[in-house]
Amino acid sequence: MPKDEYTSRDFKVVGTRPIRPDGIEKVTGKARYGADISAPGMLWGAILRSPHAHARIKGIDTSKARAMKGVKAVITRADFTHQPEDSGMADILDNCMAGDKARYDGHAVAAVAATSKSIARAALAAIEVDYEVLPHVTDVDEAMKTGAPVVEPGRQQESVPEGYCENVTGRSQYGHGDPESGFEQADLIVERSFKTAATHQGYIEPHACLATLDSDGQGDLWVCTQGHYMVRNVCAGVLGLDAGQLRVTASEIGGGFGGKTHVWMEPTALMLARKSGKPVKLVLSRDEVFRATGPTASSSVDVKIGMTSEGKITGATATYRLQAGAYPGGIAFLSAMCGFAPYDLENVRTEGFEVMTNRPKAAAYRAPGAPMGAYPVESVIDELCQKLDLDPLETRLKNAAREGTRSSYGPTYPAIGLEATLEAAKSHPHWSAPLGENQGRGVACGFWFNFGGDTCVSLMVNPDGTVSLSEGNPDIGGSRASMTMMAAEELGVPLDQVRTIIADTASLGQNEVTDGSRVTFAVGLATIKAARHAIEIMKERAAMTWGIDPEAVDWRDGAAHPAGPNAGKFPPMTIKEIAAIASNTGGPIAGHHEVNAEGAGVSFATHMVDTEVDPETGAVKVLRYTVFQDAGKAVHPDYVEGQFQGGAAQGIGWAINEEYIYGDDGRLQNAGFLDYRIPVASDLPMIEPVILEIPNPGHPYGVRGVGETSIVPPLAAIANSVSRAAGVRLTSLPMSPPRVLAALKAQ
Amino acid sequence: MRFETPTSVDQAVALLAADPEARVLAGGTDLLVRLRAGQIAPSAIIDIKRIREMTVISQEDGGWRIGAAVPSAEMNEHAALKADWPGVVESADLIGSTQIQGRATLAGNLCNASPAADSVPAMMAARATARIAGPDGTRDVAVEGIPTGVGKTSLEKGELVTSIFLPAKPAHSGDAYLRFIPRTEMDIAVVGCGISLTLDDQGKISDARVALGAVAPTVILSQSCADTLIGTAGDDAALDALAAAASAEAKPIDDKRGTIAFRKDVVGVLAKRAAKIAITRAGGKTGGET
Amino acid sequence: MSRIHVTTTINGDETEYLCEAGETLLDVLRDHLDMTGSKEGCGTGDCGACSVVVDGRLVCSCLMLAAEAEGRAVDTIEGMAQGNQLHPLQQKFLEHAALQCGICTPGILVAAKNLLERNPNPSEEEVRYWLAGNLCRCTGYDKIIRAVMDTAADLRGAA
Amino acid sequence: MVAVRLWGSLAELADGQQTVEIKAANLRQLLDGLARDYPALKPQLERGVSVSIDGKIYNDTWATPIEEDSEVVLLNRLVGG
Repeated sequence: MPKDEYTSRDFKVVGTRPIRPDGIEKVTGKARYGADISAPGMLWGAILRSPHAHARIKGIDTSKARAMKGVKAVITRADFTHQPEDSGMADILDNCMAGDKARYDGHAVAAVAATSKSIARAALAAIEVDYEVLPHVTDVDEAMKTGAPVVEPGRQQESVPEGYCENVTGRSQYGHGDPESGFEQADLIVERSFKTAATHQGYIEPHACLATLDSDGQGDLWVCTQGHYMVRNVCAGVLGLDAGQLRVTASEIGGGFGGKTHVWMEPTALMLARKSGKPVKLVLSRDEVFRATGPTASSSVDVKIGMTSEGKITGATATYRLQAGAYPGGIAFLSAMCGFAPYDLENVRTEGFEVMTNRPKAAAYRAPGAPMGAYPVESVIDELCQKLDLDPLETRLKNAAREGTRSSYGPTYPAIGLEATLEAAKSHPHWSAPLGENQGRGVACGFWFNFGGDTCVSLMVNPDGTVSLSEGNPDIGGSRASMTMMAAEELGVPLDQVRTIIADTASLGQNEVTDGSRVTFAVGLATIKAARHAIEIMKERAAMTWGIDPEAVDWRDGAAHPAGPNAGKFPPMTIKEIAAIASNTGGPIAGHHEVNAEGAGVSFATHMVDTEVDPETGAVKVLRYTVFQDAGKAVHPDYVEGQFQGGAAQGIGWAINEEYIYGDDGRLQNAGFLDYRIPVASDLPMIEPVILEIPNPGHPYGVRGVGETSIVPPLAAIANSVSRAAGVRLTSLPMSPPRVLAALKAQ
Repeated sequence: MRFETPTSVDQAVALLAADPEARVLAGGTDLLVRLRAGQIAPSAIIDIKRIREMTVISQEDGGWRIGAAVPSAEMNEHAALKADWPGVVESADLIGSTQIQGRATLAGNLCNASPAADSVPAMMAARATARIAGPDGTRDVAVEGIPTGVGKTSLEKGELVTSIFLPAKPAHSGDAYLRFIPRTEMDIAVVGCGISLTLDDQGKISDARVALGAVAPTVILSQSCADTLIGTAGDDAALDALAAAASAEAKPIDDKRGTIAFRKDVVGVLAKRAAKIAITRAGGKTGGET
Repeated sequence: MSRIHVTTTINGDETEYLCEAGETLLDVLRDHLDMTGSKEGCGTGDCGACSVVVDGRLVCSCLMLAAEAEGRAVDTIEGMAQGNQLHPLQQKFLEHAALQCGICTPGILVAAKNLLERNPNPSEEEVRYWLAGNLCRCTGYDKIIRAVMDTAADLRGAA
Repeated sequence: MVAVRLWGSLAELADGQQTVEIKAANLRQLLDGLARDYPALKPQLERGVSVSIDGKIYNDTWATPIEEDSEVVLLNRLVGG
């Protein structure tokens, strides 16, 4: 295939908008999600959680719970006798079930399995835990101070210079040139500090699983997750099982956004199943989801940017401090990499600090680190534009990264789509629409890497010529549709001749989790390659039938054709005809492809938003929103648009109302959808998606991941819009009404 | 826990009187949340929705009697009630989502005794009364007499609210309720304000009731706020005075939903805006408004 | 623990079950009757994923005790399609790609159907406020609102 | 020899050099060479890195070829959501 087939190819299926293949079961309530299946003899699991932010566990008395009728198993950390060697696995185990101390409000300390939900709940209430409450710290800046309560000593990496509090576990720096000399060339320098609150992914489906685990080490797990292979590997590692003995099946998944790329409670369910000898269903409550599954990090950031009066950025620095929660790790390095990534800068330096706090372990959330990377940078650029009386889109174009630009995180860019998004924004009617009183328009850019990773796909040609496609990544937002389309495109068969399923861990090789916007790119790539593999086999079978050389067979429109007049005169053999004689020509026909798909293309977006600020109450209303993003090639444009709209909506929530609120006691005060305020339908306008297609050379169809970039620009776009509407620069998220009103009054 | 379904008020009173740990279930939108969270563990749930008289809206003495089991959605669909007391009906219509409105009741909102209850300031402004049935018979109490603190009421053992009465709407009067929430729906009021007022023949305000929600442990019925309006035509100066009085009267706290400063500011803003709506509904004109 | 015997009508079928006093209608639908189309996203009436219609009124089944359903008529997502014939809303949701993960979809469909039965010609604002109690985290609501509006227009045209 | 650019805090562990020269024709040789010549980098290499080769990011594939004039940049191991 020519390398530029995505530009020359006349797509028949890709780029159309068919109804998704899993649609009917999802609109009729038949689709089975994490909590939707049961097993004969099943027990109900429940988890007891720490009410303290930081406490030594001196003892746990489970005798009363164990004595209760209907209680079949009670477990604590003592039941997890396998001690993982790998520190990452050990941390996951400790997070699933606290060891010597509870590290955050909501940390699991014990669990039960009982014959009914109500008995399980009553049993939890009968467990007595003897806590010694320890000093705690939940704020990232407080946690960095010397003398702050240390969450866990001895976890500092070699990258952290001496003198930092032990809560600071990691540090990274990126950039090039000399920002100080860059600042000297600037006509104006703006330096500001910003804060963003921790936000939760807010998927509507709480974590749920159904586990069995027998004394012979064989187990089955049905679970809602973004990666059932990851769940298998982690559960095996944590419990000391053989991965091959544990089969994990991914249920339908009710949203994840990164929050279901981690293991939070599945080992607990397996341990309850092992101890009780029964299947155990474990479903978290919404309260537990908020308290004990990871939100993203809160951040505290300092940014300094110098600009000439013509709008050229001469120097730029940023320091990111992100809270990682109760275990080492963190994503400040990603903020440090992504913040200035849209720009072509001579002098730039960023630094990221990973900081432990007494909060749940921070988890991935859609382009992790990138939104809080972009927000302070894009805010300061906007302020510079305001003060220098410059057009914010032209100024971004003037500094925009393009092919050949050395990025702020190091590598030189290949062909990228940032300028295209800015140009599209400039010429869109939204940009020139009039604004009313107390209204403002904000723009911001965003960047995300996109990933590939381990991927397996199997494509079976059935005896009747229909096709079964097995992939190993849960369908979180329409990916079955995309895979079915790519397989149909490649094979040249109608869409309804292909059915795609998500295989369990015993049916297909290792697959990386559904993350990093990798699925349409990497699984799509493997699907195309698996189809091509099957086509090669079918060409061989046709060649054998015709008695010619396989090289002399072409594949088009779902059939084998003689390649030319020299190949001989044979009527085409359709996939159906080839399949019908498969037993006679060598046996079943199946293509497959296994790959670590590296080299995914980076992605850029520009967002534009109008808001209105009520000057008397500080309330912010989003009036109009437009997303401009490069999709490489939109396989199913409806679902690409959906990713743009969904990311923007989550960004709007993050910008205006969502936040983890901790009390002085270190406890989470708003562990529910009532006071953790994600946008409701009446909060939002229509969100206009503008798809740009700058092909990714790393994919046969030019596909780029699209799932994550859309959450990167909204924080800043809205902050810029609100700041312009209010006439005062907002530097702290969320821009909730009390904050906006206070800023207005302080003017 | 038992589940009881009395079909008469007397049965309900008897059940309640016999079991101090029993709880009344009307719409259940607060009760079930607390039950599930383990905050309460009643010995019995007494569902009042099978008591016919508690499920109807009826006219009485020119006013409206609303059964304690009537969901707010039903009030919103009642054109005549809405025409008389739009502020009260709107306040009930603001409680939670469509789904919540299908269940939540005025009486439940009142007896839950939250200072942020949306319908309570509107009912207070409207001079609503609650009819209480108990072992000693029935009594009518002004709505402001029911909540005594956060989650606490003046109801005695064996008593329950059977209905809310909204009196006959005076001529040239209007009511309004506004609340502030961070989103457009689904939130608990950060601040609320209910106002009911009556105009005289000259278009001056002859009577006014102003109630402030979520700015004290119980809803404040503010005479000082009412005084800023009475005798005026609701001009800008009067409305500014009302806003200042409301802010002064508010004794809020800092919590996850708002700050003291924010609540004190915004209660004034809402009072002003609610007063304008009430004046317009009463047939008057407000300063600067057309 | 003594259980309560309840006789009710679900999607037109007379149904009997035994429940604990503290069990919600959602608990019974999901755990006892195997009707898992109604989802529990919060258990506190804040997400709408468990929306059902009881005697014509839209409610959260997580905020109603199962025992309260005695003698009532309950409609759930499982009763929305007539056999193989999807309800027009279900069809439009598919055509508009108004779902991504699909967990909120049953509740939103139940709520939207109840809206259109009351108001065949809702404005965009009315649809948005009616559905404010149904959280969706994937779509930003755009395609959902369009699907509901489009269904309403079609049904008006057909009427 | 291939010139490998290190991020700031890694450079501190490589005697302050922003760029180090490693003899390598593929990714595996590059990672092995870095660990051999700059042992202080080992903990980070073991935790995982991503490597940008001529603008494309690779995580694992040992056989990924590297040319003498390739642009090679070491990055923190990327994670997604």
